[in-house]
Amino acid sequence: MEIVKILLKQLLQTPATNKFPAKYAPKSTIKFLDRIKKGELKLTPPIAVPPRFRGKISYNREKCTGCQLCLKVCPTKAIEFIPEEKKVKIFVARCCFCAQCVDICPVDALAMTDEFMLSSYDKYADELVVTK
Amino acid sequence: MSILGLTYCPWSPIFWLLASAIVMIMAYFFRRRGQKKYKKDTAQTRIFLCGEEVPEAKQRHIRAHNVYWGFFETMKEYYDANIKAHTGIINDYIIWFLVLIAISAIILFIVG
Amino acid sequence: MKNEEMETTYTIPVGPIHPALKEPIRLDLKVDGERIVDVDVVVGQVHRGIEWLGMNRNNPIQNIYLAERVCGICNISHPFAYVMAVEHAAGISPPERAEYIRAITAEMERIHSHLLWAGVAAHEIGFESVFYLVWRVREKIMDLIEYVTGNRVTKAMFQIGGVRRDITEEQFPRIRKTLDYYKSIFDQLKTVFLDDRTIRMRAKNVGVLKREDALKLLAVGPTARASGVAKDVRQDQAYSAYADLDIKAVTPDILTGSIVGDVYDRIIVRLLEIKQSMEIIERCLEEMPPGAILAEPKMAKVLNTLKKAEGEGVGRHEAPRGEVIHYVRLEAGRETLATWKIRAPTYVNLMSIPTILKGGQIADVPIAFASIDPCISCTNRAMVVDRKTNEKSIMTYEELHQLCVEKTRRLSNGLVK
Amino acid sequence: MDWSSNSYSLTTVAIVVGSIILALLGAFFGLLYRGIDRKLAAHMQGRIGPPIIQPFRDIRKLLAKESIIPDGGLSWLFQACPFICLVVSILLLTYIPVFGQRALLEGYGDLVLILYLLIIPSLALVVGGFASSSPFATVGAQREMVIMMSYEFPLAVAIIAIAWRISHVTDINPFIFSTVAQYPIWNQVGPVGVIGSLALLFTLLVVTPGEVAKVPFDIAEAETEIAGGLLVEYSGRNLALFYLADTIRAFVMVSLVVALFFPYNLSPVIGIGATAPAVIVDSLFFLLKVFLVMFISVILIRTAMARFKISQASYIYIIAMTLIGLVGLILIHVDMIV
Amino acid sequence: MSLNTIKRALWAYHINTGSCNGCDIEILAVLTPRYDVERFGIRLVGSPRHADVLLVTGPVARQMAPRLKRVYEQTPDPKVVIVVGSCGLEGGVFYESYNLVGPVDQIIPVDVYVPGCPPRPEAIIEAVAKAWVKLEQAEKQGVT
Repeated sequence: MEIVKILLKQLLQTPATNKFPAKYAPKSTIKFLDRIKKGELKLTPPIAVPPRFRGKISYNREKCTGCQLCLKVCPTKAIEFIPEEKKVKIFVARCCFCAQCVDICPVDALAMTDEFMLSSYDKYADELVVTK
Repeated sequence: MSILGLTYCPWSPIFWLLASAIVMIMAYFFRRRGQKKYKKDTAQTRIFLCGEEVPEAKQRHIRAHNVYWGFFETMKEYYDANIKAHTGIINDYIIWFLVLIAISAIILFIVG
Repeated sequence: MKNEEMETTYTIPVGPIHPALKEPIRLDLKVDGERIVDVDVVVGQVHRGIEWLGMNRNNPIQNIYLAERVCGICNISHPFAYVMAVEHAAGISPPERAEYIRAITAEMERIHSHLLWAGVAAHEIGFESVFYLVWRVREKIMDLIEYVTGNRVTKAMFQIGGVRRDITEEQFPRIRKTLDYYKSIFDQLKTVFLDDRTIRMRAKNVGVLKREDALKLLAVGPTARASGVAKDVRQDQAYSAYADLDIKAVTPDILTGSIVGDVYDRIIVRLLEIKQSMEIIERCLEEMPPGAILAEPKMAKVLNTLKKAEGEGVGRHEAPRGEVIHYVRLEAGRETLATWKIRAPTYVNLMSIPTILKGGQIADVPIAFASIDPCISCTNRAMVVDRKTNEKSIMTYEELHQLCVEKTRRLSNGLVK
Repeated sequence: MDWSSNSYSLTTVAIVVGSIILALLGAFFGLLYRGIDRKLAAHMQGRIGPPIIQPFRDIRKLLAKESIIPDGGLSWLFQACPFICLVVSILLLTYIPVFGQRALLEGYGDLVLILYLLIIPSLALVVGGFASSSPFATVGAQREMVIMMSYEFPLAVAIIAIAWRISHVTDINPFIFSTVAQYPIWNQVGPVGVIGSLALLFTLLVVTPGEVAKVPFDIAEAETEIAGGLLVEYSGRNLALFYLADTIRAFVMVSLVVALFFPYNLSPVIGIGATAPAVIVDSLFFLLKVFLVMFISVILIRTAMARFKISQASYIYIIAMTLIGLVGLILIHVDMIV
Repeated sequence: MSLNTIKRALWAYHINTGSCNGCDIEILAVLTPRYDVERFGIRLVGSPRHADVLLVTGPVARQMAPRLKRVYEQTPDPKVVIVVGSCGLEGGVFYESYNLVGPVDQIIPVDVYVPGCPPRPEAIIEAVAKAWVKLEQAEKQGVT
């Protein structure tokens, strides 16, 4: 039986698990996060993202000319136009991370960052609404 | 007295009961530590049926016929052979009877 | 006593929310003991109105991403067929390099999808170790997909008139390295799946779909090929880069010499297809021509052309699950599509489910059902809702047929105009 | 540890104290071994796996959850079943020698009683399943019932074969563990008998995963088929009782294998005479034996196999395992003649 | 009753309410060796009666809404609901479709949202950590 061989071999090897964020659940997550903030502990980083990764969108407000092309191609209507300022506002909660708006933007005001850990208690939280 | 006798006995109900009582009390205390509340008479108590509406009790009743299915399935060949052997013709039974008697006679003869 | 009460069978629903199914669908099983007497497939729980959205709300570019999310696992296949249909309708021809990149991503998806399937199948028969093993192996291709396309699952590679991202020379070594890894591990996977006694016990002679049935029920993809129907869009009507590659449909008799059409054969077909896909990727890498990746890099321009375009187009692609067809009609002056019709592989494969399950045991349901690699989210696009009363109704065959005839007439009239 | 003193009250006190200690130890080691089981299985699958104390956390969590009693079921029966299951599982421990000592109720119950008692937890599961009135639970319950009927015979064959062989060596009742321990099966038989005993051991090792409902015999709880099977409606403390009973049952079953086939103690071999160190050494040795048996019959089997179908599992027990058991019995007999 | 006891033994039940499958496979991926959430005591269970966490994916198609609600009610308290994927948050690409009644938080209360289409497995792990924090805070405030 091939599988038994594999199992016994794996028993002796180190597991393939990436220990993100820590090996086991911490006793108190709040304290754990505090200690990380203070620099006493180090997080095991997640698997590194590749160079062309499409994470949370970033928006350069200065560059934006308000041409509204991104609104036209966004498949999720995640981008809202603010007519008074001729700028846009992006709701990450709705974004489908296709980066079509990045492709079409004539002035490169939009870009995709590496940030992908976005979970929150509120889907309209400040960090999930990109305005600048 | 013989039950309580400390010589060997296959099963001593007294001590069995004693041990059960102790274990039961312990299990009871363990159980009592648990949360006993739940929302009675709400949607919560309806049985889980893949999220579907629960049909009436009568409709989801499973007849006893189905209970030993796995057993029947395994022993199917055995049962089939048995059913085949039971033809209902009296001559067949008599032949079975005679053959068996003959076999036992031979065995008895050899052993004896 | 009434006859009804004497019935020995009972019904158990499997789904829509059931751990055996990762997606909502309901199978009403009529069971005697554990022997399945009858199966009724109830679909419609995942209906999201994708075609309606495509025809009423989205422009063709937005539709690419909608098509991608018809199904998260075949999210290359649907855009592939969709962009081919649109290109066909609007008369755009993508550059040759783009065709090769399309083929490479499609084959990468096939590897990932088949590995995913193998793991899920092992999970369904309670073989956790194999599930973990296969999914551990699968992470490599996921990494590669992320490396090439920028996301693990939804790839967003396709664009009308080409692809959005190039596969450059410096990416080749990494792709080759991953392929070499799979080559080195392939024999082990094969032994684990095909020689394991318990897997054989659970897969052999389970969920049999005979060749005649497969033909009759119009099965597609690995389900059909495992039954000995050697059909594969890449072979029969080669498209895109596949036309240069001369692909042969994989049937289980290559390995075993005989065709049963059971779950085991479907495992064989999928395993062999993983190998085939690796070879295709390698050949694509070798023969990839230089040049642009988009027929028209300015998206705003593309949108304008499509707005003006008139015509209809069909795109067919061999998805990991079978043939997917997209039909598209464009009308001049209309920003959205005039007609969009998707035929996903599971839609036809579901027809064979009753045949596959009947006569089996309850225990066979998860593995036999999974063996057609169902993708329910691909399937659900039609439900009748009476808007006024909000009542759902199931239509009879005659009514549906009548409606179809009317719709075809309406469509063809539209075309004539 | 001499129970044959002539004071009943002393015996009673010993039993009271003994059962309390055994219950606590049984629960502790049952959960500990489940933790080890999960950890090792995870490592074999290339993962880190949960910490070894995870089962304790699971139990604590389950106690904090609501215990829902579903509509349509018999409420008292539904709640009584997990309770009975746990009680009998612990009770079994009092009849089986654990930690290298004699059984607590040694002399007040024999192997046949254990055969009977072993049925009760499974029966409680079956009845609990039927009482939940869910079709999934009913399917699970009938599966459990068939499995139970199937493994009972090979189990009985294995146990009786050993007792029967020992009865030829001595006049003392062979169904008592102390006799089994006094005349370990391996010491009594020649080469043919060793093969026979191995067959019996194999039978018991295969019966163990069935008894403790582990893959490939976890058909009654099959998650992907019938959504947790007979446990589908259980939650909160009722589930916690079943969970605990399950871990103890695994410990009991493995202890039974150890008691029947490996009743050796380490202390006489290395010559420790004093009571306290001997108890410690023997206990540790016992735990090691339990670990080894559990590794083979539970952990390895459960990670290296797919779940069987009910007809296949039933076939393996009724036909294959019974045959192997009977072959073992015959070989032991042949060994005596030779 | 302590919410803290629940924290490190979360049993999850997965509900698909019409998602495209992308999030579902990432949820499964979270269980596999590379990410292995069982080290946090999380495992996938077969019945909502055993569950502490409901992992909900998908934009809630019309037919699934009552079923989602039913399963939510059948899950014993205390429980946590994590919505995985953009379409469960806001409808994603399916927004404004005639057959959707979602997003999820209009049907059942939601504790943690995970944006992403689909989110990477690490993002789902992070969401679990957020759920721990929420449980701990609730414990501190004495909420049951």
